[in-house]
Amino acid sequence: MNNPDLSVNIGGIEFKNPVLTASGTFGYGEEYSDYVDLNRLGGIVVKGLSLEPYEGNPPPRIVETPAGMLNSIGLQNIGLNAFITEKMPFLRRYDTRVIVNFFGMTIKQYSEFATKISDVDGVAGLEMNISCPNLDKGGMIFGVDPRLTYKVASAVRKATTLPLIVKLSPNVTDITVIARAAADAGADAVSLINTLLGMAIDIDSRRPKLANITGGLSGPAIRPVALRIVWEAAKTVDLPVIGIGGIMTANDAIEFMIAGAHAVQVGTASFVDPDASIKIVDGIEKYCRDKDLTGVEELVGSLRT
Amino acid sequence: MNNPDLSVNIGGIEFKNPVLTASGTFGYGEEYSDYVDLNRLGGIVVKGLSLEPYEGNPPPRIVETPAGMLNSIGLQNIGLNAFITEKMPFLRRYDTRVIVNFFGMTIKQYSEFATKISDVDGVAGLEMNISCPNLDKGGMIFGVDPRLTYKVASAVRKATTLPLIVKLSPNVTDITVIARAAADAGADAVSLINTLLGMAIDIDSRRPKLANITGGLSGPAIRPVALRIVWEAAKTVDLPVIGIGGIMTANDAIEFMIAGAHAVQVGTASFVDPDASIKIVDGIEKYCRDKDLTGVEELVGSLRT
Amino acid sequence: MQISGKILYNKELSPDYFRMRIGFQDVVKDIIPGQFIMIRVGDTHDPLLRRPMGIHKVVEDGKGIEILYQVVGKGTFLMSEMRRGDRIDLLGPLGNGFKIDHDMERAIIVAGGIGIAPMMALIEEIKRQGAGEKGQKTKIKVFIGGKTRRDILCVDDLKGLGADVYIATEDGSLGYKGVVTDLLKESITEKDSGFTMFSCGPNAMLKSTTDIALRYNIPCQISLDKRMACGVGACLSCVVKVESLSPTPISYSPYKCVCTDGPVFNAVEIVW
Amino acid sequence: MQISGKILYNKELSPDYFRMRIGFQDVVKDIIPGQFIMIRVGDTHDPLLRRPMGIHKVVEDGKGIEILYQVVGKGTFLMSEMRRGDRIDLLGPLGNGFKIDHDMERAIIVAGGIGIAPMMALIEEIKRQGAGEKGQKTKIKVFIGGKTRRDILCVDDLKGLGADVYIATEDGSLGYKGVVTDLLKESITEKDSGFTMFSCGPNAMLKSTTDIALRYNIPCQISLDKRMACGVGACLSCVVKVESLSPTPISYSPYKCVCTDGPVFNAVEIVW
Ligand SMILES: Cc1cc2nc3c(=O)[nH]c(=O)nc-3n(C[C@H](O)[C@H](O)[C@H](O)COP(=O)(O)OP(=O)(O)OC[C@H]3O[C@@H](n4cnc5c(N)ncnc54)[C@H](O)[C@@H]3O)c2cc1C
Ligand SMILES: Cc1cc2nc3c(=O)[nH]c(=O)nc-3n(C[C@H](O)[C@H](O)[C@H](O)COP(=O)(O)OP(=O)(O)OC[C@H]3O[C@@H](n4cnc5c(N)ncnc54)[C@H](O)[C@@H]3O)c2cc1C
Ligand SMILES: Cc1cc2nc3c(=O)[nH]c(=O)nc-3n(C[C@H](O)[C@H](O)[C@H](O)COP(=O)(O)O)c2cc1C
Ligand SMILES: Cc1cc2nc3c(=O)[nH]c(=O)nc-3n(C[C@H](O)[C@H](O)[C@H](O)COP(=O)(O)O)c2cc1C
Ligand code: FES
Ligand code: FES
Repeated sequence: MNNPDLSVNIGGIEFKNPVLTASGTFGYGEEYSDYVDLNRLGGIVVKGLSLEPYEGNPPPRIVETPAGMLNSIGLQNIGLNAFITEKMPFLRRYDTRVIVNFFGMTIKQYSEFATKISDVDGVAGLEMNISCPNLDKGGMIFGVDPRLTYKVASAVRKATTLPLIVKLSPNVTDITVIARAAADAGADAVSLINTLLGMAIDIDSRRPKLANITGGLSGPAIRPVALRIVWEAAKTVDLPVIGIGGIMTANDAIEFMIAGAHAVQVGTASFVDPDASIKIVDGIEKYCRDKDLTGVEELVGSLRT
Repeated sequence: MNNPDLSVNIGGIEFKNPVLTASGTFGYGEEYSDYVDLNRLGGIVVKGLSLEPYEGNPPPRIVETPAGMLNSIGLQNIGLNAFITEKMPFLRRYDTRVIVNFFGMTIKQYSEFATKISDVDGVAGLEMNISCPNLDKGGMIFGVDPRLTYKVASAVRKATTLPLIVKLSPNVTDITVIARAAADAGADAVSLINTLLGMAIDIDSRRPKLANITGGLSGPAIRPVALRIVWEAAKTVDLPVIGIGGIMTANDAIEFMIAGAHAVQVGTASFVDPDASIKIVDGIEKYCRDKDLTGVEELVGSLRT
Repeated sequence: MQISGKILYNKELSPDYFRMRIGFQDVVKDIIPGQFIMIRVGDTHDPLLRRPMGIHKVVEDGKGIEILYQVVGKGTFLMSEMRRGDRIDLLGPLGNGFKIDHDMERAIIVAGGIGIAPMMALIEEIKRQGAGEKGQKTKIKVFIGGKTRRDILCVDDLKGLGADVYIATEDGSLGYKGVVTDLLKESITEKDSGFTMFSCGPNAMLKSTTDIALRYNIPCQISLDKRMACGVGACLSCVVKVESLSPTPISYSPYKCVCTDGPVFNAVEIVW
Repeated sequence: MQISGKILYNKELSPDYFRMRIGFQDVVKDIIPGQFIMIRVGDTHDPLLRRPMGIHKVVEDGKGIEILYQVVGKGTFLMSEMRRGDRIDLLGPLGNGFKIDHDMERAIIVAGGIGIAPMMALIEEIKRQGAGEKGQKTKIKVFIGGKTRRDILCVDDLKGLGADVYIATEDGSLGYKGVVTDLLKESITEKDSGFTMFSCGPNAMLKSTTDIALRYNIPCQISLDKRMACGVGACLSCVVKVESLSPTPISYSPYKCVCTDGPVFNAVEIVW
């Protein structure tokens, strides 16, 4: 019986396996450390950070939907400094890759964050979230406009030598132009998808169920859409792609890899089953073994159309 | 006890209630006539038609997904002539509004269809589906480009005096620009959403589960996204909006009306329960009565934000 | 018809195979063997769609039916959890069943695995309609195949109906070792050409069966299995490519719907 | 901790109210009243998320627990269908429970509807820890309210623990007619200021209770109910706005997580 090689290299980061936890769904790692052996994860993408602490949206912040959930957390986070002093020491104790997810409201905030995080010991790479409103542009979302995507990604690229993953929004007509803009700006990888924009209404009060009116849809409901977008992006750009969206089981993860993802992130599934990511690692290994693959890289983009 | 007025007027079409069956999910009405009293429906939107019969995509054409389904029927239909001679006589026997959903591969095909259907007795209105590839533009989808949307809708507008509903695709960055283009072209209403583009892979064979590779996602999974898009469109254009997407129950339908829809279409729900649309009519009536509304129009756009 | 039936029993016959008996309030008339029902497996949206199931047996002239099913995924798992007394929501009877010649004298039935399900109803109907009083003159040979002996169902019932039963298992754990169509090929000869053939099972088996039928020029009806959403001809999910035997009615399409034009087809019609 | 428990019983107490007893393989130590668990209600993705449920009772020093729940939607309906012997997957014990003063002499408990659920565990713990040997000196008054008599649960159990029980129903079908906080307002006087108050129930009730506690300067702990996704502080769904009592640790946010900072809070902390 062969021992399949689960490791993947993405933009110079060597992951022991292709399963990462998705930003915002796994806190800063610590929250789940009683439930999950963090050492077994390919990587942890921490809750989205900003230069300063950020208070997020008022509650209610979540609604369950059929096979999914809407969230409007609004990027609440403790800020860069608290992260470095309170959270990184804990994370450094583990043998897993720490990816810092971050955002800004201006291009300057993005690049400043990237500069400041670059010296921090134990950070394997950055994932920039461009699904947030751009204050300079009257609240338009960075990630839906290829020029803005290019601009902000270029600025971050100049600010850091850390491997740079750009996390893309699915709420666009054509993911390939956005993915290309990220590639042109010098990103090392793209990760996708972030949540789909959605909404729910309480018909008794006739009010939105989320205080913020709209929120991001995640969970198995969005998987077919995520898979299609990942496939489109992977066909288009020459960068490694990280697949995200509704991945609950190893089978789901394998679908994304066959569609072209080099790695996956597990989000909402951790709420349902804290151990989901570990089960996915085990399931991928079993699949490779059953199919007699020497390693997961053989799977990547192997879709037969 | 008051008797709420369920009727709605959309672009001059008087519907006895705001519940229509969605195109492609209710055949030509006949298929469900043993299960549903068609007279109780606000309207029937027939399977998308083209000038000539159209064979659609090879099977497999559907996959079930969490709380949803993907389809790649590919617009198989019997063509305009067969519809007029074989299906319309049946539909004319019922006291419900018949809306003809149609598509073309060129602008000329669209306007020709509209011209030809205009004399047909018993057709209350047209719903043009612009989510299909445009042969003149190398397969680009009409409905994702505001200029193309405007162009094709204008051409149809000139070709017919029948009430014209433009059915919009959700696979766009900004629905409001597309909805405005339809309004500018002289549409009487917009209906939305059509399906979200998705995909699924069989991990054993590493082949797509649909012969066509990608397909359209429908069902409750997409409801939060549909509701958000309907809300955005209804806020933006001065036309009546018909809400579609994952509506399974009266509560769901009421959410869409509160968000700004004048009417709704029930799609995938009919597969699960042929009677779903009738239960929705009854449920809306009960809600209006319980809430002491004089009619459903009071609900439309009554969201309190 | 949409029917709210009541589960009279739901029992495991062999690992993962269940037989469920459903009782109706009112008698359902004129059920034809080969027809199917669409079952709602629960109130949840996951799984979302109804599941198609062949009618295995008509109980007391339509006061109920039996289905025979294999647990293969979420939907059939939920079915297996249903209990006596539970209500079950179904659409049916749907589709076109098998066509039985009034004085058919000989029938060959070829079934793979759970494909035996609709064949019981067929055989009972042949017994009722076939040649001779009570169809006793109709000779019935049943070829039944599966992976292992555990996939071979209903043998006693078949024998009880007077059928000759030929069994094949891929692992040889029961009967002939190999696929059932190889057994069929070995057993059939030119003189069998007076037979009518009926078949239900996996696609590959149906194709081989069709090839054999064509070779010996035996009329053959096969029951197809396609993913379905509506079951009533409205969604066009379940299509199969057909040869245009009859020109006009389907001239606009090379496809037929398994749910309404089938599930039983004349084997020669299908484009594999 | 993620625990696979076994359902020992699951019975309906009054329409839509159930009590479930869950047994554990290993003893779960140090469960604090007011803590909760996150229950997985099924394998389907609809409903998707776990359901938070207060710990109603600790059984045999941690060999199991009981929960008391009301069927209000899909998830609790699925719970009500679970049967003795079924496995149930839960996370817990989670959150911060009630703080009990070692020699607390008098306690007022205010519960609305299903809000009584965690209060049983609290009272039992008070009995264990309160003033006097076996807490018998701790005087416990329980104010319990509901829409109708059918929403008033556990009265006999409460009396069995020696508590004075005051009942209010909105329709007057049992006890005082009106909301429980009005009954509380009428019953409470300045001299009650030696009490500690504990409350769980709908938001409006908690707010009124807090107002009363503030007026009479009675220390008050309330257990909040917010929609949750993770239950472990990772997702930030369950936040509640708080006054900054202590400056530094939460200086970056006006919010606290109900799942990890609560569900029990000092009432004065909450911004309503
Ligand atoms: C006309 C007809 C008659 C049938 N009769 C029987 C019968 O008598 N006994 C029996 O055990 N099975 C029968 N089947 C197959 C049965 O419908 C599937 O096994 C069942 O739908 C699987 O559901 P699942 O949720 O357990 O599996 P999943 O794999 O989870 O199903 C996922 C989706 O695929 C569809 N699907 C999966 N497998 C099949 C299949 N083989 N055929 C059609 N759709 C499928 C399901 O309906 C569902 O939409 C019949 C199928 C058809 C079309
Ligand atoms: C810490 C805590 C302890 C609780 N203890 C108990 C208890 O002991 N007994 C009991 O009956 N109930 C308790 N609840 C409330 C219980 O969690 C909800 O009634 C339950 O989640 C409803 O699920 P449903 O699927 O039946 O309803 P649905 O309305 O279908 O649920 C939809 C979604 O909303 C959430 N939700 C709905 N109502 C509530 C609510 N009141 N609080 C939190 N989330 C909600 C669900 O978790 C789910 O995500 C507690 C809640 C919390 C936060
Ligand atoms: C509660 C919650 C919070 C999230 N916060 C962030 C975030 O801070 N930054 C980010 O880039 N993505 C965030 N996401 C998006 C997820 O990382 C992921 O892209 C998305 O949920 C889709 O994956 P899933 O379906 O597996 O959850 C969040 C998602 C959820 C559900
Ligand atoms: C099987 C199937 C076929 C469809 N065919 C058409 C079509 O021919 N024309 C069209 O405009 N929309 C078509 N649709 C889209 C539906 O009309 C509807 O917009 C979509 O399914 C979302 O609604 P639902 O979630 O209620 O199903 C089809 C949908 C399904 C599921
Ligand atoms: S299943 Fe819908 S047409 Fe056959
Ligand atoms: S429920 Fe996730 S942080 Fe509280």
